[in-house]
Amino acid sequence: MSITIRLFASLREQLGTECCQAEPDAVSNVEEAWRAVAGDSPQGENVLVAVNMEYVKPGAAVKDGDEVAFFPPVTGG
Amino acid sequence: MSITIRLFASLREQLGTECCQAEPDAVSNVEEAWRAVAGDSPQGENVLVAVNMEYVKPGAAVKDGDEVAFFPPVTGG
Amino acid sequence: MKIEIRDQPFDPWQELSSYQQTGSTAASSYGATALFVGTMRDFNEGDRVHGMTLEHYPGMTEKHLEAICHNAIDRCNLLDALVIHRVGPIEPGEPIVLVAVWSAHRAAAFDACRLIMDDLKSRAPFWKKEELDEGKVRWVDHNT
Amino acid sequence: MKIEIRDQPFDPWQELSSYQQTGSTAASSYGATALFVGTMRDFNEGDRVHGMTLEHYPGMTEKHLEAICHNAIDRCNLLDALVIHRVGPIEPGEPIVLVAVWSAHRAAAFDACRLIMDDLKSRAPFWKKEELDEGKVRWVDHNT
Repeated sequence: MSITIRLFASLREQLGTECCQAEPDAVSNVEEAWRAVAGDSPQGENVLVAVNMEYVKPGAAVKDGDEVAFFPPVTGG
Repeated sequence: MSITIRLFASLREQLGTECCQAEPDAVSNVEEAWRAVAGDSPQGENVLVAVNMEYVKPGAAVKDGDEVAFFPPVTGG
Repeated sequence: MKIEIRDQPFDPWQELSSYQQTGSTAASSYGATALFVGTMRDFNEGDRVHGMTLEHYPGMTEKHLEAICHNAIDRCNLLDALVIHRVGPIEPGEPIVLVAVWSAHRAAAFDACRLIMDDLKSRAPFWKKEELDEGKVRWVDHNT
Repeated sequence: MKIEIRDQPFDPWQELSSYQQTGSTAASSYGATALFVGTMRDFNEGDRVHGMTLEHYPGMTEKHLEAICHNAIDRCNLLDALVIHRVGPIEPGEPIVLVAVWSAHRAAAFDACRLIMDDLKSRAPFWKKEELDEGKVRWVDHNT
């Protein structure tokens, strides 16, 4: 298995990718997931993070098979 | 001319009338209008009063040509 | 703005559809529509209610509904408002009142719709008489 | 309860009419219906907006809208709730979102409708990209 990392909206455009896979060996929390997809780019204060479609706090753990998503503040409705 | 006195809903049923005319000589305020239509029956605390379709306070003046209405608390909507 | 007293059943969705098609509000400018529909229930204060008759004070009703809507339009910066209220005999399940408001912003629309309903319930001269079991009738004595 | 993500324009009044005809709520028991329709405006932050694209996070959107509705149903003692939200390209004047709730009481219906809209605006993963004059595009960066 592996970890799926997804990006949405402006973040997807800025980083030029919408989905990538990471090895569970290299990614054990959301910060490591961010670096796996964004390298040294700072995450930015307003970025929201979900693991398996639930919002999580900074530092949340990530395990093999998880889907991690990063996105800007939501603007629906 | 004369003063028109109207009653609505439960008040209309209790007093057995919906409309009557009163002489302006006998009615110069809403209390006198009440007595003209209800005699000695007490007005009751919750009764609302309108003169020319605007709510008025107890003691409000009534003049020739006015329409005075008495009714229970409203229950629309 | 439209205020209407109806003595026949109405379909709120059909009314809204028709009203918006009149172009009373520019479709792309309003942003937010909030609305409330009050429907006759078949239960009140623990009793089965089979039907109801709504009495009103013709003239004063329209005058106060207009004042209530103008107040909401001014206070909440509304673009438009629509109120339809039934009178006469009503069956359970039938709509009694429809209040719809149009605004540029969501908060204003919610506030205005609630304000109109609260004012209507406390000030507009309507009275409900309920038909209960065994032919008994009862005037509703206060609004909740 | 119904939650739906739509990639085509919808008519809120038609949707409400159809939904109520399914008999999802007993017509004579609910008493109060409150609803909100959010429509695309042709102006935002001082700029003319010619169109918009709504992106979402499939799966998470539905999951969160369901959680938001269940929360409102529990907290406000609702009988039923309906949410329809557009995604994809949208033209000015088209409805973006419809939230409708059914309750025995007016206050609960108003509270729940507002609660669902507030939660949806702050938590449901949707993002708007606006098309401005001269082909410029702009992500909306916060909700009001």
